[in-house]
Amino acid sequence: MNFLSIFVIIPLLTLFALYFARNRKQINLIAATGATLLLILSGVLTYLYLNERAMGNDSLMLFRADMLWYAPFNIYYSVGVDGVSVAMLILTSIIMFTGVFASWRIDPLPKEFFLWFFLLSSGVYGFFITIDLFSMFMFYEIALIPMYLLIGIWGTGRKEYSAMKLTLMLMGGSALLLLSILGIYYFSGGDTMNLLEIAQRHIPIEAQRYLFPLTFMGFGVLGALFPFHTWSPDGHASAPTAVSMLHAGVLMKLGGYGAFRVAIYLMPEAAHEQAWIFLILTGISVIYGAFSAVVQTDLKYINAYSSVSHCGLVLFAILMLNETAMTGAVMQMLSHGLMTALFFALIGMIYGRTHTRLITEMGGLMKIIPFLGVSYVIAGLASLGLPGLSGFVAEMTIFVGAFQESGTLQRILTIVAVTSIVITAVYILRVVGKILFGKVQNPQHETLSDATWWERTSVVTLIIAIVALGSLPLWISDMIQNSIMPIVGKLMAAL
Amino acid sequence: MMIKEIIFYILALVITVFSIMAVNSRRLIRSATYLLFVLLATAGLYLLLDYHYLFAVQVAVYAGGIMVLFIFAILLTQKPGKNIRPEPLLQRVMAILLSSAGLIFCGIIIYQSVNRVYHYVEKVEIPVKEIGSTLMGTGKYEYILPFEAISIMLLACIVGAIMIARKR
Amino acid sequence: MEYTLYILILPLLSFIVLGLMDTKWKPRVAGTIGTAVLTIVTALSYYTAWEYFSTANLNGTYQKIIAFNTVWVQFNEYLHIDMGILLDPISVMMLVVISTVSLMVHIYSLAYMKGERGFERYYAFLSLFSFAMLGLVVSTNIFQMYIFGEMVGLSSYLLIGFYYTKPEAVAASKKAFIVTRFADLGFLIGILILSYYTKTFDFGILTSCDANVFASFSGVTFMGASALSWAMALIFIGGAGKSAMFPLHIWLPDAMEGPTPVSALIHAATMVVAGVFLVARLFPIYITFTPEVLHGIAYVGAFTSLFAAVIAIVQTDIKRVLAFSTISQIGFMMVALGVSGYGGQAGTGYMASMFHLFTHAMFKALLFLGAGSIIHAVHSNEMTQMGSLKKFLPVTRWTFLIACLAIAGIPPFSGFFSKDEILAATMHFSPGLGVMMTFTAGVTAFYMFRLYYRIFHGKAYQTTNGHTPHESPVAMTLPLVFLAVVTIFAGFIPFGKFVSSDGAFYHIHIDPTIATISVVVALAGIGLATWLYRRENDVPSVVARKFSKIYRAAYHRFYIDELYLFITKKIIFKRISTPVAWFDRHIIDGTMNGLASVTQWTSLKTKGFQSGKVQHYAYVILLGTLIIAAIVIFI
Amino acid sequence: MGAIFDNFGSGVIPLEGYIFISLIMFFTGIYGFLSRKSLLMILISIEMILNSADINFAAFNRYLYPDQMEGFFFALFTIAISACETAVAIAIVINIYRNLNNVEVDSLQELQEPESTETKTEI
Repeated sequence: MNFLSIFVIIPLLTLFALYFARNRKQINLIAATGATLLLILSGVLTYLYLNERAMGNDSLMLFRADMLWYAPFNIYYSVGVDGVSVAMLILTSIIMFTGVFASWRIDPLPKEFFLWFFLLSSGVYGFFITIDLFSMFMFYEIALIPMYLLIGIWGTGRKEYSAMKLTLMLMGGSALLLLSILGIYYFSGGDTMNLLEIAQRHIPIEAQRYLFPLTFMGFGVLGALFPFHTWSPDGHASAPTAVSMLHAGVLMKLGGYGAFRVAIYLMPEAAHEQAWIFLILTGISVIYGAFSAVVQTDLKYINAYSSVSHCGLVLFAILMLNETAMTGAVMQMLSHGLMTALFFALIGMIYGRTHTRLITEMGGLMKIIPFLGVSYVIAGLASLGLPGLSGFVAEMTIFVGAFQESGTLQRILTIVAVTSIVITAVYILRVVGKILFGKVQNPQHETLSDATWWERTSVVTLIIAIVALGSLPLWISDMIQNSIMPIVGKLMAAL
Repeated sequence: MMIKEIIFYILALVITVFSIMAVNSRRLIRSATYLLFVLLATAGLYLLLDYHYLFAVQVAVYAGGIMVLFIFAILLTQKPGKNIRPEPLLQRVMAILLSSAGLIFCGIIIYQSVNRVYHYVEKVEIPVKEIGSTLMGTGKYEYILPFEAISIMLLACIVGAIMIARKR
Repeated sequence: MEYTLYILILPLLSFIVLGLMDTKWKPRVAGTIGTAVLTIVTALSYYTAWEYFSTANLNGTYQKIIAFNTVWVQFNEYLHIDMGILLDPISVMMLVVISTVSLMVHIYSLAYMKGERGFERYYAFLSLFSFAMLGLVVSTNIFQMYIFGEMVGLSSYLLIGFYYTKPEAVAASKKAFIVTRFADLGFLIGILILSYYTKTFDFGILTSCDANVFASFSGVTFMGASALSWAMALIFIGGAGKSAMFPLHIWLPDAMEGPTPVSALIHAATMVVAGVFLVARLFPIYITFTPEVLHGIAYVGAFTSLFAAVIAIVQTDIKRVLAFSTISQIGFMMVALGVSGYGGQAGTGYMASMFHLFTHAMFKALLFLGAGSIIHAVHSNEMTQMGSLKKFLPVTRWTFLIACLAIAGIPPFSGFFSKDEILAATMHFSPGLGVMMTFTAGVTAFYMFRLYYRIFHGKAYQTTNGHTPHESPVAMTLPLVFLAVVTIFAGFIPFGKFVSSDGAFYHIHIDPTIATISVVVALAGIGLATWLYRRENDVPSVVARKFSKIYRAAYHRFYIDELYLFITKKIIFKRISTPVAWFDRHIIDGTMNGLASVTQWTSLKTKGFQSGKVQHYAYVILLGTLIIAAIVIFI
Repeated sequence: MGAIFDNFGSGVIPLEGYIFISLIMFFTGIYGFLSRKSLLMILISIEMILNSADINFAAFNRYLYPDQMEGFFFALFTIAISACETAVAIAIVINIYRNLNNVEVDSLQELQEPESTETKTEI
């Protein structure tokens, strides 16, 4: 039991404490405390991590600890972090924190909402800190199931349908995963579930050939890989604000992280062999999501499709199998997580005021709710990759990295992916122009009030994170890059 | 010994004919009557096998008790002289197909397989005393436990029947 | 020269502070802060220029000075984006141009934007723009240039869309951003190709034209052209987008929806020359390795120049006339770069281009600010609602006239000198192109004086509801006068001493033949305009009717906008996006829903087995038993 | 079955005779069980099935293990149990009749899922 486990314990403690809360004030207080503690903890972790690295500790994973859990299958609860997981933990903490503030006035059943919310987050944290395949899978499931209730109960629109669809598709993905995890366990000798141990061994290439697509697709479903992305528009459109934030911001990253940590790391030969198939799919995702977003009229749909496009870029970069592109992928996960959370938070806030998400029914909001308007523009600019905001660094790292691969397919797909920056600009500016600028469409909107303090807290935190990542990217990209090197080394060795 | 054989065949014929009639009759009260014949013929078979006690039980319990229950139930639930509506043809045909298939199947197996040499031990009537002591005994091949179980079951059955059938 | 860092930091700080404070401060405070910061920046720029040109001279050649450099993000061991400050003659010159014009615009806006809603925001955006533009010109590497180019695009977007409640302004800002973004796509791909082969973004290494750096390009071809040509052509597309070269010029006339001082700053003097600057920055590569691309640039520039000039003749919105004039003049600069050689006298074009950039920035800013002053007085952009304004706006009129003479190329105004050099270089390169450019210069003179006469002369001004136009306040006329003075005297600057293609001294000398021809052509243009527009008469409308087809086509800007509209609305929206979205909802999602429906259908069908009928169950049990028994026994 | 013909007229009743009779009775009972709707008819069929089992028990005991009494007692207990079963069953039938006014097996639908309402939820 080392201090990484606190990441899982704090949400559970919060959950327990919430049980005794009696009114909304107490509930909010407890939830905010829990989220703040997590945020502080992730800061401490980052400091300790960088400190440890600075002291020259260059083992693959830091802060390792193992605890036997189920001996017959060699299942351990083993934890450890590298730069990538630290980055993901920071992201999760920020989004948890802002998510709590964004759902300050959640209705109905606030207590139950936060219970599920924190349960979900413990799953996410668990997934990022553990390095045991089975524990990973278990935490993955813990992160998925609460989503069903969160969307089904607190959602809007066709919420039951969306919740069911989302859960079923993601469950389908995790069925593939379970299969592949068992396959990996069996073919790697059948005596360990530990990622690091398995990485030392060699899974026969024949097994890799079918385990790799299973794993990649399993995680790809969560990472909105074309054509398994259709849960995303419906799910995000129906989910309540904080859930959309957490889902698009963090849960979709589980896909990318898993694909990178399990699929690529453990099965490098197959990755080399089959990358082209998935490259084509992700290339399609990138451009296809962007084009689909252009004609949507529902704010959340626009954002959901843009997530398809951006998350497609994450998987795309991972599959380029080189250090720069992979660093870019992780940066893109961070960046997309932050900006999409900001987007969903703002959409939720705007929806809470205007009671519509259709861009055709809004207009001129910038004059009425300037704070939200400006924040929306910032989010949009981050999304279309403006320098100084997070999206730019991530995308450029990906493009430069991808361009280092000299295969014809990679070249073509890179150029195709690069064009997405123009299409992104088209749909972002279309939305911004429609809803924020121009004349006020609905006279009832004239009297809307601007953001409250909790909304401001949430939005400002995200904006600060976006700007920080975008203007001072070096330290975090270094941290990530150093952790990716061993994986890329293994990939190169597999060639 | 021909007489025994003749009786057996007569009983067999009675059982065959009346069981078929029992399940086919349009009137329940007739079915019950045919069933009575079948049960009595069965009792006759026990007599042929020299199980006199079993014969007595069969006649008393089945032909006596159960049949009375049946007749009461029929009288309570059926309007006298009214035929039951015939069941759908398909259902009957399917039932005939399945039961004749089963009959043929089992018949073939028996025809082919039962060839073991057996003895017919005549006149070995089991004394009632022995039956009683075996039923009450606790040793090997003795049956106190099932006996008690049956007795409790009978009790439960009486209570249950009263509970179910009584008016609310 | 570390203090140059403050040239960048100060506007950025100003932007952040003003942006965060927004309406919490009084407008006057915000305006004062913005202007004060810019004054400091201008002073620093001038000091930098003075120090640079007086100290960096080594054996008659200007050295490149890296005043500051830091790694911003590291891609791999050799590719990294740096943030730094590179001082060389052109960047220093640009510092001066940008800070001067920007300061003028800051001062001018104090009066022009007075009382506007969002005054603070306006100054914040101006600061952001100044930061971005200054950062662009001092870039030490091509990626930094791209980054600041994007930010320039952003601030242009924000400033064009400043009146965000006006739908036209919103549409124009969107168009500007997307068109330049599209161009930047080319730029980015160009950068990717270039950096892949050269393994560097750094200008110092790239423009040294070391053959080793470009060695890995050898033999790499794509569709008949070498990879390097492709890269350089794509990079030029980025520049063309910013500099509104045909066919990416469409955003610029629409950008006039922004406040007029913004047009002066961004769409006349600074941002639009970013493309020229980019080509000039990479000039050594173009001239050494890909002269064919450079020649292409020349032809694109020449065509754009003539094309825009023709359109400018028939526009009635005064700002649009100026916008097309800007496009045309940038075309001149591009031509000059395109026809230039490297080093010494062959490098005339390069020097002329930079010179023209400099003078054009001044007189075009002057024209725009003058137009702003006119609009301020008349409250209209349409020249049909103007006329005989000379008595109302004396200062504006005289400064405007000076600028018109300058752009027409009449000595001794600055435009004459720079344009003359361009024509000389072009003539030297290809007489055909030279004649074309000379003709364009004549057209320029014509439409500028058409503009001038229709505003200040011609029909009497119709006063509407008792409103008489009056001269603008001092804060507006002061920049006009300042710029007019610069315009008058800038031509005498020995520009070749400061800027030349290889950094060495270069002596400007005026070719009398070409000078005479160009002046005669310009005078002819002016004369024609005087004949047509000095007094109100019906000759122009007769001419217009005679050439009605061409007139209408030119008035509609040769339907390029319609073509774009067709591509975006009909092709992208209708033919690509809508089907893609439909495909997603119905085919992809339909498949997923179909899977679910099949599952449900199957279960609905199999549910019938669980009929709840005891005889059914008995039947199935018996049948099953029989079958299993049969299998066990017979098989 | 050959034994029946072999021993015909010999005065010895072969085992198969009993088995065949019970077999016929059994499948007649099955037929009745499957084809009739009336609960009472079903009960009658069940009685026949049980009865046929009894015959087998007795016959096997007598023919194969005449020294023992397992079959005998089993038949005895079966009779008792069938008596119980009949009593309870008839009580239920009468109760059903009171509630539904008939004793047809198909009318017992209280616990059955309604067939007509296909609640097709969209997924």
